[in-house]
Amino acid sequence: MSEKTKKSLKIVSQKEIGKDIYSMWLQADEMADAARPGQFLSLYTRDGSKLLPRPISICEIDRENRRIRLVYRVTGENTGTEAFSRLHAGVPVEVLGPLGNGFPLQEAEGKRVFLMGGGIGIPPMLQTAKELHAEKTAVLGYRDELFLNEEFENFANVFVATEDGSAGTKGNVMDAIRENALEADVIFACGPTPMLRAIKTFAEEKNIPCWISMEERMACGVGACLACVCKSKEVDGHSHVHNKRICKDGPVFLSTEVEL
Amino acid sequence: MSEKTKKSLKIVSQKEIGKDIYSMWLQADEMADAARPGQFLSLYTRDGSKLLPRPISICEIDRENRRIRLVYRVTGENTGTEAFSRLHAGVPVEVLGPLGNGFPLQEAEGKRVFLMGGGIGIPPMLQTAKELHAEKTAVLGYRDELFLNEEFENFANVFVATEDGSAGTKGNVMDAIRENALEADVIFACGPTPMLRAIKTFAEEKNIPCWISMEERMACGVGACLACVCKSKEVDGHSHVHNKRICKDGPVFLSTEVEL
Amino acid sequence: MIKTAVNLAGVELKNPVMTASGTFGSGEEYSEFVDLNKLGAVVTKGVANVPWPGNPTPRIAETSSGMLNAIGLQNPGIDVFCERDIPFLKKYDTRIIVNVCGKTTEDYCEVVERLGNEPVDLLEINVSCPNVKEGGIAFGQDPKALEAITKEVKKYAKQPVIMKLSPNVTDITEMAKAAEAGGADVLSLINTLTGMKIDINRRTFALANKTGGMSGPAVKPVAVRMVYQVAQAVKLPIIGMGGIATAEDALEFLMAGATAVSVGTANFFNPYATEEVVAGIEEFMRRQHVEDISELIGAVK
Amino acid sequence: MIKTAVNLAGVELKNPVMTASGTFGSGEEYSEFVDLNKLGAVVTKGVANVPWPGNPTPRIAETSSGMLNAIGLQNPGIDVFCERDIPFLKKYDTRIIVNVCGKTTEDYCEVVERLGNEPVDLLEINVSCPNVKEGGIAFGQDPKALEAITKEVKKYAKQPVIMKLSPNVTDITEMAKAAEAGGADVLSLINTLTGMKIDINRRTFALANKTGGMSGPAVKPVAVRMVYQVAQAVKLPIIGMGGIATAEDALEFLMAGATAVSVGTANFFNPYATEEVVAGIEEFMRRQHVEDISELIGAVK
Ligand SMILES: Cc1cc2nc3c(=O)[nH]c(=O)nc-3n(C[C@H](O)[C@H](O)[C@H](O)COP(=O)(O)OP(=O)(O)OC[C@H]3O[C@@H](n4cnc5c(N)ncnc54)[C@H](O)[C@@H]3O)c2cc1C
Ligand SMILES: Cc1cc2nc3c(=O)[nH]c(=O)nc-3n(C[C@H](O)[C@H](O)[C@H](O)COP(=O)(O)OP(=O)(O)OC[C@H]3O[C@@H](n4cnc5c(N)ncnc54)[C@H](O)[C@@H]3O)c2cc1C
Ligand SMILES: Cc1cc2nc3c(=O)[nH]c(=O)nc-3n(C[C@H](O)[C@H](O)[C@H](O)COP(=O)(O)O)c2cc1C
Ligand SMILES: Cc1cc2nc3c(=O)[nH]c(=O)nc-3n(C[C@H](O)[C@H](O)[C@H](O)COP(=O)(O)O)c2cc1C
Ligand code: FES
Ligand code: FES
Repeated sequence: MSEKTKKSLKIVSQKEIGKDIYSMWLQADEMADAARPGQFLSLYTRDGSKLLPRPISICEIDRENRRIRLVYRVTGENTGTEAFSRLHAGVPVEVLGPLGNGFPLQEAEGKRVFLMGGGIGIPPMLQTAKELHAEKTAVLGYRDELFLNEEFENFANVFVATEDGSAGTKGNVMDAIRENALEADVIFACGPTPMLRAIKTFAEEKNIPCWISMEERMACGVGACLACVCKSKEVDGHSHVHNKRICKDGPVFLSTEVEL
Repeated sequence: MSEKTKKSLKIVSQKEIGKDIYSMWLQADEMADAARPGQFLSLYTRDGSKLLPRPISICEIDRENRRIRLVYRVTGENTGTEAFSRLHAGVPVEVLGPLGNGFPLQEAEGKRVFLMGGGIGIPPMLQTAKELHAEKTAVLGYRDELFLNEEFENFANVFVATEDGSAGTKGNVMDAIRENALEADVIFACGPTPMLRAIKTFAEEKNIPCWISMEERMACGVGACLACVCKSKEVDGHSHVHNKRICKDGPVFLSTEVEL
Repeated sequence: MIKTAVNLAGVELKNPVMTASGTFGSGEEYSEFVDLNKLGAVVTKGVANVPWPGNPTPRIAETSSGMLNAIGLQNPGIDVFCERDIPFLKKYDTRIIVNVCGKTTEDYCEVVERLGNEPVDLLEINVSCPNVKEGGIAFGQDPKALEAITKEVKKYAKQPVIMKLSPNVTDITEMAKAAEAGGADVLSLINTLTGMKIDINRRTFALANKTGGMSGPAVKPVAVRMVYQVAQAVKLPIIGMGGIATAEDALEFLMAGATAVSVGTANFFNPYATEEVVAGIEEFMRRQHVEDISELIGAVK
Repeated sequence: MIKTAVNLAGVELKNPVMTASGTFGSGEEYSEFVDLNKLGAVVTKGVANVPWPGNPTPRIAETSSGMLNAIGLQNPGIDVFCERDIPFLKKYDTRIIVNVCGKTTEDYCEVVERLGNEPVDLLEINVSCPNVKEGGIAFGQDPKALEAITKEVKKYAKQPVIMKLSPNVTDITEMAKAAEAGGADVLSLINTLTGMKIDINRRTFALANKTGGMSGPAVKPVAVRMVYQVAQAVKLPIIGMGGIATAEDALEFLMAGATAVSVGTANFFNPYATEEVVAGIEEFMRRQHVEDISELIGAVK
């Protein structure tokens, strides 16, 4: 059998680290052993009326204590993420994982790398920063309030952009790159689609290999239901059309492979 | 507006007092002030897939601390009652109440009264025993394991029957009455339908006024949906057929009013 | 000032929120929880020409995010109804909509005619109840029968007529068009979806009636789809219902093309639901700077 | 010894539990969670004569105790399917049922004919998919069209044919009889109920396809009712599905008259669901001293 399992994991700790942004550590055991940066977990509510998974990226892995950290945003009232945010340490959560491919760290070893994150796309870049041996520049984009940025300082050179200009460059991650004349040989990025689209264009113009982590509604999380596809340039290996499954073939894709 | 409200009540304490039998105290405030013995509360789960109320009789009222005690049986796996049994002190529960009419204590004041309870029909007889000023004989029927019986000792003369003969009379409440040659002028009873049927027959033969508390599936709990009817001898006041609403016209009926 | 009033066949409702027939009695029980003056309309439980005893119990069963009911249209008959229930509702500043049931076309017409002299604002004809053997759904699943009964009822009706449609059909637009052709003034949908639950331990049906009507949040996607389809197919105003428990749910129906909405099963788990839906719609309108609710009706195409 | 084997048109399944088409791929993904050898059969995702790209995203939405999907039958086409998916499934000791989709009768027949030489045990013809414009549901909502396509498919089929029925009809028994008249060997039901969800904040449909098929526990009462009705109306064995997540759910369908059952949406929230249903049925039989599962099939009348 595989590394993927569905299990009840105990919450080790949880706290609000920004407005509606929660950080949760799970006692994940084998799931933590198997996990790689850029992969994600599917979390399930205990409310029988909310059946589908909430995919959340792995933000950090504590390999020693076999724990996984998730950082997520509560998207609204009466949502699954709101239900998670109300859980206390000691309570079990149903989790399926680890899922997806993760970032191809070997492609960036020793090189100059941008680790770009936008909003709630920032969390997966943290474990990536921790595990990647390279010359790392983290470029983090926020609307206003910062979170996690200080934790990146330990692993990378950090540049911040905020939409309201309250910290770092006023604007987005691309503005931060321009303003600071940053350069890289490889890009790893995660964030909202407009940001990924800008990064993809930038990377292709500069001819820099770039991997982006994508998002779509999911049902199975394991590649069986074909809910979570994105358009791919080449005919895909699975369905022989032009649809890659984000949950299984991704969530991380070479920017040139996919259409946004 | 009326005494009935739907509110989030905090659990003061909960413990298992028998196999699958739980005793829960709720901080009920005005609901406790308004409550009368023989009335019930509707409890709601927080699982959006289980929408309907679980009607539970009021077992005890602590008027000083404004608390209500419920004693209920967990009916199976993945049920609403199982969900309630997992809740701890301090957690809120959605409750609608107080509902129904309650026992007509004035009809029994000063008389010789049987307070008869069978199985999970025993709890409502406790507050009835506490509030009724009369010559009280509690006749309690169990399958095997006893619960609450000691608490009745403070308010009534207690006789017990068990199906397996492990305590008191072997058999049911009627056997206990016969074996101990018990007598009464009025009966108040709650329990499974076969027991109520036997009591009704007994009371009618002896010409003793008898009030029984009945059970049926409920949706609204307030008399609006007509889910919970029982057959009544006379044309009922509400629908002008022969159907009394257990939630509103009952749950306590004069035994001669209803068919079982 | 936010405008929430809507118009159903010439009858103005102060807001689009009403109760779903059969879940709210004639308003009395829930008047202990909500201020009926705040509702657009109260729709009563179905009433027939004579008292009906309804079905044996158990009449309801819980299902995932929903319930089954087979009440069987227990009702006190039109006489008691006119003496007791209408005067009760008249005390409130809300519209009165009477849901009418029957076994034959004549039954329906008798009740409708009788209501002509009563202070009732609209009539809702329930030709879609799956829980009675005769009448009810037989009319609601055949477009020709539906058109015929609509025509007949319209002959006797003094008030505008709402035809209530069953979701247990292949093509809801065909039924809507039949009702429109018959002269209906308003359509309401959906009534309940026919369902069944089996008690595997007792090896029997959970309901004495074997089948029952499914309602509650579980059915909402089917209801929204049908309201949308009907809104594209006919010109009549639509009262949307099926699983509405919150203002967000109600807004889905409005945007799908409903002019008004009914709250049914939700009353059973939240007796304050109707008032909360009214307040929630207003709040949404304020937040999204919508001045007139008509901007939302059919906003998603 | 407990006997759980059932027989579908001459094909014996070691137990009545199979997967619902489209929720289990061709078994590979979930073989990481369950032992396919333990299942009565694996039913594959619908396959067409050529690869289909499916619908734009979002393709799914969550609903109360259910979901909507509008995948649009994305599939690699019959060639890749025969080269890759059938050999994969052949490695396991389970029955292989291939779900077939198409736009025209010819499309269906082409795939069916092609599968004649493959080690496939049964064919399931999906004439009830609500998410594709042509074909699919058009055949599944008209008894004449259903009878005709059944006849046509039977001409080309070497394996027994399962016709999969749509619940989006007025009278499911009429459809069942049409399939029976056309020569179907087995019936499976229900496919998804057409539904819609609106995103009120973005004022748009939650699915790119506007409508989608509703599945999951929410639809179970409708599915059980239809299985029961069909079991009373035709002689063919029935594969029941719609909301099955536990052994208790599966037993409801068996008692209502299904010979076998499929687990669909439940895989998404419990990847171990299929195996757990198998184990749970056995446990129920032991507890209730049922020696042969046939005692349970249609036990509630
Ligand atoms: C691979 C991947 C990794 C992600 N990582 C993170 C992360 O680290 N932190 C974080 O806060 N968010 C992350 N997201 C987004 C997160 O999955 C959604 O915000 C979340 O599912 C919303 O659920 P809800 O209960 O708040 O909303 P609801 O509205 O209750 O959700 C209803 C349904 O829609 C789905 N859904 C809603 N929004 C999204 C979305 N944006 N993407 C996918 N499904 C959605 C839900 O999963 C659920 O099935 C990630 C998404 C993907 C696909
Ligand atoms: C007036 C009244 C007073 C009651 N008092 C008590 C009490 O003090 N203690 C106690 O343990 N039980 C009492 N019951 C029975 C109790 O309501 C049921 O055992 C309980 O609702 C079962 O819910 P569940 O979540 O365990 O079962 P589920 O199977 O999850 O219930 C599904 C649905 O069926 C309903 N239901 C199931 N069994 C019954 C039943 N026997 N009566 C009515 N509805 C039922 C549930 O309320 C729910 O809506 C009373 C019932 C009534 C009508
Ligand atoms: C207990 C109950 C009784 C009902 N009685 C009636 C009725 O008398 N007449 C009618 O037209 N609809 C009746 N209905 C259907 C509702 O009015 C409504 O169409 C349906 O329940 C869907 O809405 P909901 O999901 O909000 O409940 C009844 C529904 C329930 C649950
Ligand atoms: C994501 C998804 C994809 C589906 N694809 C197919 C399909 O390709 N062919 C088919 O006949 N049914 C398909 N179905 C319908 C299921 O096989 C099943 O009939 C339905 O979902 C009801 O069962 P459930 O509630 O257990 O999921 C699909 C269902 C879902 C949820
Ligand atoms: S979520 Fe099922 S294939 Fe990706
Ligand atoms: S539960 Fe609705 S009338 Fe009693």
